Amino acid sequence: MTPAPDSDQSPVNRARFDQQSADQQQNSDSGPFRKSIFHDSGFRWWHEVAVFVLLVLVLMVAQELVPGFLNPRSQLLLSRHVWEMALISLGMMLIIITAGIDLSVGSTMGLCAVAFGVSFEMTSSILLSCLFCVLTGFGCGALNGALISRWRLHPLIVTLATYAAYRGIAEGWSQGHSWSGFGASFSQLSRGRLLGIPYPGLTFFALTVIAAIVLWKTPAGKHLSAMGYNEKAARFSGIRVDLNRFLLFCISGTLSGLAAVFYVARFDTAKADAGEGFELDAITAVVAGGTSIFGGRGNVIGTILGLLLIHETRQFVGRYWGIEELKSIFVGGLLISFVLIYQFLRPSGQRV
Amino acid sequence: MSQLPLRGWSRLLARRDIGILLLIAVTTAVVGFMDSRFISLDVWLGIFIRSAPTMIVACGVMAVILTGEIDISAGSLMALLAAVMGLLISQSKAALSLWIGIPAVLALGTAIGTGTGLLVSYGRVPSLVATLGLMTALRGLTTIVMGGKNIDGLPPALQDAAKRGWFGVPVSVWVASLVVLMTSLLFYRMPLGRRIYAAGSSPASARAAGLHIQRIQVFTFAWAGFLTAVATLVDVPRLPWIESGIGSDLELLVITCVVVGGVSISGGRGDLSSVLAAVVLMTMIRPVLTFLDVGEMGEKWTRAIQGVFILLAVIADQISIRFLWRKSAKVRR
Amino acid sequence: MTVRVFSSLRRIFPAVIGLLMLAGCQDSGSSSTGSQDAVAGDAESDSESADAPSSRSGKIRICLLPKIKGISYFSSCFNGAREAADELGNVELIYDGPTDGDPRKQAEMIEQWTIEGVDVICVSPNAPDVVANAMKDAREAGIHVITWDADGTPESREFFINQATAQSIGEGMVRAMVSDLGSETEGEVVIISSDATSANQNTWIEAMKPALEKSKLKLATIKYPGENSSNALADAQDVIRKYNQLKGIFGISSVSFPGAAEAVEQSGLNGKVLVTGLSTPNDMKKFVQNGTVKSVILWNTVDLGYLTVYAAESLASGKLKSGAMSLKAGRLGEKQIVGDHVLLGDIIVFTKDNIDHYDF
Amino acid sequence: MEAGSHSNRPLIEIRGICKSYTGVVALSDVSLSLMPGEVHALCGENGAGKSTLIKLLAGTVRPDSGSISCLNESLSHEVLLSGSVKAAEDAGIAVMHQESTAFPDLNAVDNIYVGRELTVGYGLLLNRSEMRRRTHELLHRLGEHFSIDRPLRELSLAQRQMVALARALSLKCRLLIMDEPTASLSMRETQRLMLLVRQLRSDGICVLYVSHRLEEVFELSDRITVLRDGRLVSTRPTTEVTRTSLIHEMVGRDLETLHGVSKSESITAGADSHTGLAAGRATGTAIELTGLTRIGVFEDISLSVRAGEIVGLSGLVGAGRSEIARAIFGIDPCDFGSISISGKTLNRWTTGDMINAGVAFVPEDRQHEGLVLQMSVADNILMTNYKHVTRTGFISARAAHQLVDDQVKRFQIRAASSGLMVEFLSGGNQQKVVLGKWLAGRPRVLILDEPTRGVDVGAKHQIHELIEQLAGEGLAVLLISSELPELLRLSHRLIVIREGRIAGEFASGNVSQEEILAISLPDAGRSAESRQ
Repeated sequence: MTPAPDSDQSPVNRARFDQQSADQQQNSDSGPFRKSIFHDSGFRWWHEVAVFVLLVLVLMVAQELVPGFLNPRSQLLLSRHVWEMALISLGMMLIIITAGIDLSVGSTMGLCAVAFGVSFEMTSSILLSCLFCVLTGFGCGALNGALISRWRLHPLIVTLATYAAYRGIAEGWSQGHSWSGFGASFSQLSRGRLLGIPYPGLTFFALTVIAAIVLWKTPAGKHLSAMGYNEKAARFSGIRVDLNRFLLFCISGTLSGLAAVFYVARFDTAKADAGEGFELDAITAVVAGGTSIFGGRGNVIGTILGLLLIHETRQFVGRYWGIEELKSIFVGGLLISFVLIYQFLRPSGQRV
Repeated sequence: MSQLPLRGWSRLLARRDIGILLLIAVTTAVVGFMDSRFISLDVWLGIFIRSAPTMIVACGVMAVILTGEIDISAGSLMALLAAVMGLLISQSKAALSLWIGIPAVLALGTAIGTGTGLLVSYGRVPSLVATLGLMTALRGLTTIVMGGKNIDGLPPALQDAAKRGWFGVPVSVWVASLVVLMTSLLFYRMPLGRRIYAAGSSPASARAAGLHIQRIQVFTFAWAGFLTAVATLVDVPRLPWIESGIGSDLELLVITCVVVGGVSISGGRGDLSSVLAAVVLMTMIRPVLTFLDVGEMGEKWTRAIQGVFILLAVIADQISIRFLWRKSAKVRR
Repeated sequence: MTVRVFSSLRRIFPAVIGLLMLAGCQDSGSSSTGSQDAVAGDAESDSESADAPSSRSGKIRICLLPKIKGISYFSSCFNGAREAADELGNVELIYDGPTDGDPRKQAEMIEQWTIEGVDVICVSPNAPDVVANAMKDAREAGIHVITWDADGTPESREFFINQATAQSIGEGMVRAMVSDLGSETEGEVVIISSDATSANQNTWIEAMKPALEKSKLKLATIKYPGENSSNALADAQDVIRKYNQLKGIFGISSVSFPGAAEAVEQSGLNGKVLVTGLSTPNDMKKFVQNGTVKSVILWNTVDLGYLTVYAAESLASGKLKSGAMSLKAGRLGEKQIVGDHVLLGDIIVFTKDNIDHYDF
Repeated sequence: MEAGSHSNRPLIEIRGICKSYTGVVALSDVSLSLMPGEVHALCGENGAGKSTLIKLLAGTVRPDSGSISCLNESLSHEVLLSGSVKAAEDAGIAVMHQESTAFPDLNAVDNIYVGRELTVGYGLLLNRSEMRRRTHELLHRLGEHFSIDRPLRELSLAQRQMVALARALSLKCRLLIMDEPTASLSMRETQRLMLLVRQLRSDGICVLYVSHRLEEVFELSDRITVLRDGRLVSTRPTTEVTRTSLIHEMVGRDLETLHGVSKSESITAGADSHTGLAAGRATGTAIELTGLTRIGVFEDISLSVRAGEIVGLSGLVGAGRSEIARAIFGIDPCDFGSISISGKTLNRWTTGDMINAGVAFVPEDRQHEGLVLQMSVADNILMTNYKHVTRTGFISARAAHQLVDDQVKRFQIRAASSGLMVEFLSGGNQQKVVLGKWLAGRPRVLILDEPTRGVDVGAKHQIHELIEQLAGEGLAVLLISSELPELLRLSHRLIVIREGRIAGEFASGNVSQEEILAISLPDAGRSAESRQ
C-alpha cells in the first residue's frame, strides 16, 4: 500500500501522541493518588495560579528593594513598551494553541512599517497609510497561512523562511531609508491615554476581551483547542482545520500590522528594523503564561499574566541593578526554571 | 524523505543531495559565465572555510532535530564559548596554556549541552522553550563575561592554524571534514546513530524496543554543545578579535540549512549529505551576490533574496515530493 | 467547555480578584488626572513622587547612555566620564545602555530614569527619532537632557557635546584614504557598512559619496554584512577577489573595519589595498603597525566622556545655561560653545607615527 | 503432538497476575505455564486481556500483582522477570506485535536490529555486512525478496509484517509471541508462516500464538488457553478442544445462540426493518457512491446503502476499507467518483459538507481520530454539535448542558462527571462518547469503522444492539469490521473489498465466514481450492 502523503504531514502530532501516551503510562503507573485529587476536580487553572503567585512574589520583592516600584503611574508609563508586543502575543497565543508557531511576526512588523512609510510618502495621508500598513500585515499573514494550510507545511519551516524573507523585503524596499515626521497628532495614537491607559493598551484590552469571548463563549475556542490537542480528531469532527489555520495566521499578521502602526506612531519612525526580536519575546510571554507549546492548552488570562511577569521582571532588574545584560539572563533563567519547576509540581495530565 | 519508490534516473533526481548539488553546479556555472573569477580555487576555498563552522554545528543540531527536538541556542552558546576561550587563553588575559584552555572550552560546551539535554529529557521542558530561554540567558551572560571589551591576543599558534592551517587549508576545514566523518560514522555506522533515528521516527516503538530515549536525547544535546565548542575553537581565531556579537543568527542559519537539507522537523528522517550540501548552498549566497555585482540597490536586497530563496526551496521541495508520490503511486498500479 | 465556564470561573475567583486589584490600583492613580495630554503632568508628578530616593546621596545623578554597551568605543568614553566624575566628587555616574544597540531599549531606559528622577541624562541616540519622544518627556519632567557622541533632534535636548558631525566624519575618511593612496591614484573603493538600516552608517555614506566623486576613486559597491564579524570578514574577502582595481576599503562599523583589515592581511595585500575607518586606536594598533591600515579616524573618546560629564554637572548646578559661550572643563580647559553645540575639537587621524601616544 | 517433549519443566511460569488500567481490570489472577517446544494458542475476544498479557510478557507493562518467572539458560532454575523490556529480551522472549511497532523511516535491517545491533570494534561500530547478511537470510527464510534498503514506510503491509516477524526471529529467542501474525498476509504467505512455526517448535522454541483464525489455531497449536474478560477460562490440549467448545468458552455463550440464531435473527431483523420501513419512512437510497477512486488506494467503488439498511464492508486489514470510509467522509481527497446523498450528488466534498448532509463517521482509531483525549466528555460530545447549542453565535450553556446530559443518559456513559477528560474512561465508554458525539446530530447515514475494537464484551453487546436499533429507526449504516461474526450478525448485505476493489457482494444470510475469507485474500482464486 502506498503511504498517503497526507499522513506524512502530521508527524508532529504523532510525536506528541507518543509523548502523551508515555505520560499516560507514567500516570497510570504512579498510582491513583495524584489523579484522584486533580483530575476529578476539573480544576484547570494551576498554571495561571502559579504564574500569578510568581508575579506577586516578583512585585513584592521589587517593591521591597526598589521603593516606589509599584507606583501605579510609573508602572503605566513604563508599560508603553509592552503593548505592541502584547498585541503580537495575542495572535501568537492563538497560533500556539493550535500547535503552530509564527516566527515571522517581527519581520512582518518591519515590512508593515516600511509599507506605512512608503504609503505616507506617496499619499501623505495618515489614515491611508495606517490602512495600507494593516493590510500589508494581513497579506503577510495570509501568505504564511496559505502555505501552511494549502500544502500542509510545518508552520515552523514556513515562518522561518518568511522570517528572513519579510525582513529582507522590508530592507530592500525601503533601501534602509527611514521615514519620520508624521505629525504630533499621529504620535498621540500611541502616547495619548484614556483613564491613564495608553491607547495601544486599550486596544490590547479590547482585543483581549474579544479573544476571551471567542475562546470561551463560541465554538471556535473549542475548535482551536481540539486542533492543538489532536489535529486528526479535529479533522474527523468536521472542523475546518485548514481554514481555521489560515485565518489564524491572517489574524496574527493583521495584529502585527496593527502593532506596527502603534510602533511607528510611538517612535515617529517607520523603518525596516521595526519589531526586531519581537517573535521570541512574544513566544516567551505566551509560554510563560501557560500556553502549551505542544498545543491545545492556553488562554488569555495566562498570556496577560505571562506578559506582566516578563515585563515586571525586566523592569525590576533594570531598576534595581541597572545592568541591561542581567535582564536577559533573568528572563531566560526565569522561563526555564519556571517551566521546569512547574513540570515537577504540576498535577498529572497537564503539560506545559 | 530521501528515498522514493522510483527507479533509475527519477530516483536519482529525487534524492535531495543530488538536487542541491545540481542547483549549486548550475549557479556556479551561471555566475562563472558572468564573472570567470568566481570559478577559482581561492573563492571556493573561501566558501568552504565559511561553511566549516556551520557544518560542524549543523552536524550537532541535526542530531537533535532527528530525535524530534530542536535547539535554537547554538549561536548564543558559541558567543559564550568564544568569550570564555578568550578569557582563558588570550595573552592579554589569563593566558593559560592551550592544553588547558581548549579542553576547558570543549568541556564547557559539552556541559551546557548536557544540561539542556537533561532539562529536555528528564526535566520534560519542551526543547523549544528550554533553548529559547538558554539563548536569551547566554547572550546576557556573554556580555557580562566580556566586560565590554573585545578580547584580543589569542595565541599565535591558534590564530595561525585558523587562518593558514596546514597545506594552505585552514584547520577549520580539516576539523569540519573530521567532524563530518565522525558524524556520518555515528549516524550510519554506529548503534547509537541508528537509535537516534529510531527515537525520532517513532518514540513509542523505540520504547518498546527497549531504547532509552531520554539518554539518547541527552546525548544529542551534549553532542550539539560539544560540536558548537569545536566550531568556536577552529573558527573564532580566524576573526580579528573576539566580540560579543559572535555567532549572531547562527542558530537560525543552521536550522535553515538542516530544514533545506530535508531533515524532517519532527524527527527520524534526513540525510547528512543533503544537509552538508545545503550548508554550502546557503553559504554561497553572499559571494554569489558579490560576484554578480548587484550594485548598491541590489545589496540592500541581499536578505530579501536569501529569504525568498529559502521560501522557494521549501515550497518546491514539498510540491515535488507530493508530485513524485502521486506519480509513484500511479506507476505501481 | 461552556458547561464548565461558569463553574471554572468561580474556581479561578482568587486569581481574577487579584488581577482586578492590580488593574484597579493602576487605574486609581490616573483617574484624577484623566486628561489626554497628561503625559507631561504625569511624568512630572512621577519624578516628584520618586524624588526622595534620588536625593538621598545629595549628589548629582548623571546618566550616561551609550548607543551600545559593551563595545570598546563606548567603554573608553566611559573611562573618561569616570575620570571626570571622580574629579568633581559630587557626581554619581550611572552608565548603562542596550547591549544590542536597540534604540527601543534606549528609549525604555530614558523613561525609566525619568521616573527615577535623576538630574541629567546624557544620550548618544542610536536613532534620533526613536528616542526623541522619551527625551522630550524627560525634559518636561524637569530633567536636563544633553546628547553626546551623536546628536538628537534639536528640541529634545539642551546641548550637544559635538565631537564631529557626520559630514566631517564622512569627508575625513575619504580625505584620509585619498591622501594615503596618493591623490592621483585611480581605482575602485568599497564601503563595508553594517545593516542596511543602520542610521549612522547611512548618514556617513551620504557624506562620503560626494567626497568620493570629487576624488579619482570610484565607489564600486557597498556591502551590508550586519553586525556579524564573520560576514564582514567574508564580504571583505569576496570584494578583494571580485574587484581587480580595488585600492581601498572603508570599514565603517565596529565589526567591518577590523574584518576588512583582517581580510586584506590574510590575502597578503598589505599596502596594496588600504583600509580606513572609525575605531579606537587600541583596537587597530596591530593593523596600523603592520601596515594594513595607514590611518584610523576618530576623536579622543576619553575626552568626549570627560567633557560630557563636566557639561552635565555644570548644567545641573546651574553653571551652564543656554546662550553661554564657553564651558570650563577640568583638564581640557575652556571649551567653546557655538549655539547649543559644545565643541570637543576636530577628528584625529591616527597613523603609525602617533598611534602609540594614545591609549584608549 | 505432545507438549513438553523437550523438558517437562515449564519455560515460563505466570503466577496469579493482575493488571488494571485506571480502574478497568484488564487481567485478574491469571496463571499460565508455557512449555518449551510447544505452540500455545491464546484465544479470546477483543478486550479479553490478550494484549495485556503479551505486554506483561514483553516487559513493556508491569503487573499490579503476581509474578512471571523464566527458566534460566541451562534450564536448571527459575529466574524472576523484573518487568523491563531488557529483562524480557535477556530471558529470550520476543514479540511480533500486531500493530507493528516499527520505525517507518528506517529500513528493514535497522528495524530488525535497532536496540541490539551487531557490532564490531568493542561494540562501537555496526557490523553492517553481518546484519545485512542475516537480514537477507531471515527474509529469505520467510520467502521475501524485497529490497532491504527501503524505509519501511514504502513497503506493503504484508512486507512490514514480515519484517516484524524477522525481528522477532532474529532474537535468539526461547519464547516467541506472535500476535495476529496472519492478519494481513496472503494465503501463500500464511502457509509459509505456519511451516515456519512448526520448524521453530521442533527447534524447542515455545510459540505463543494469538489469532482470531480458529483454523490456524487448530492446525498449529498443542495447547489452547482461553481468556475472557481478563480471566483465564481454560488451558487444554488442542486435541481435547472442539471448535464449538472453544467458541463457547471465548464468548461465554453457546455457539448456537450466538452464531445460528444471530444469523436467523439478522435475516428476520432485516426483513422486519424492510417491511417496517416500507410501511413507515421512505426506503430510498440514503447514500450512493459511484466509481469512487483514489489512485493507488482504491478504485471504482460503487455501492449504495438504503435507509434502515446495515451494509457490512469486509476485507483484510489494508484492503482499503478504512480508506474508502475516510474518502467518503472527505478526510482524504478522491480522484474520481461522486457521492449522492438523499438525491443530492456531490463531485467534490469536504468533511463539513458530509456532516451537513447528515453523514456521521465513527473512525477506527478512537483515541487519535475519534476523540480528543485531553478534552472533557462534554467538549468531545459538543465538538460536532455546536450548531445545535449556539444562539446567535454564542454557546448557550444551558442548551449545551442539556445536550450532553441527554447523550450521557442515552448511551449510558459511565463517567464521574461530564467534565472528566475522556482519557480516563474505559475503551467502551470512550466509544460511547464517540457515538454520542455523532448521533446527537441525528444523522441519516452512519459510517462505523471497527466500532467494537478494544471494547469489553458488555459494551460490545450494547453497541451491537444500538446499531440494530438505529437501523430500525431508519438510519443507513455502513459497517466496517474485521470480526466476521460481527459483520454476519449485524449486516443485511456484505461487501468484500480486496486490494482496493469490490470483490463480491452477499446477502448476509447465505454466506459463511469461510467463503468471505476466501474471497478476501489477495490470491483469492487459489485459496478456495486450498481451503477445501
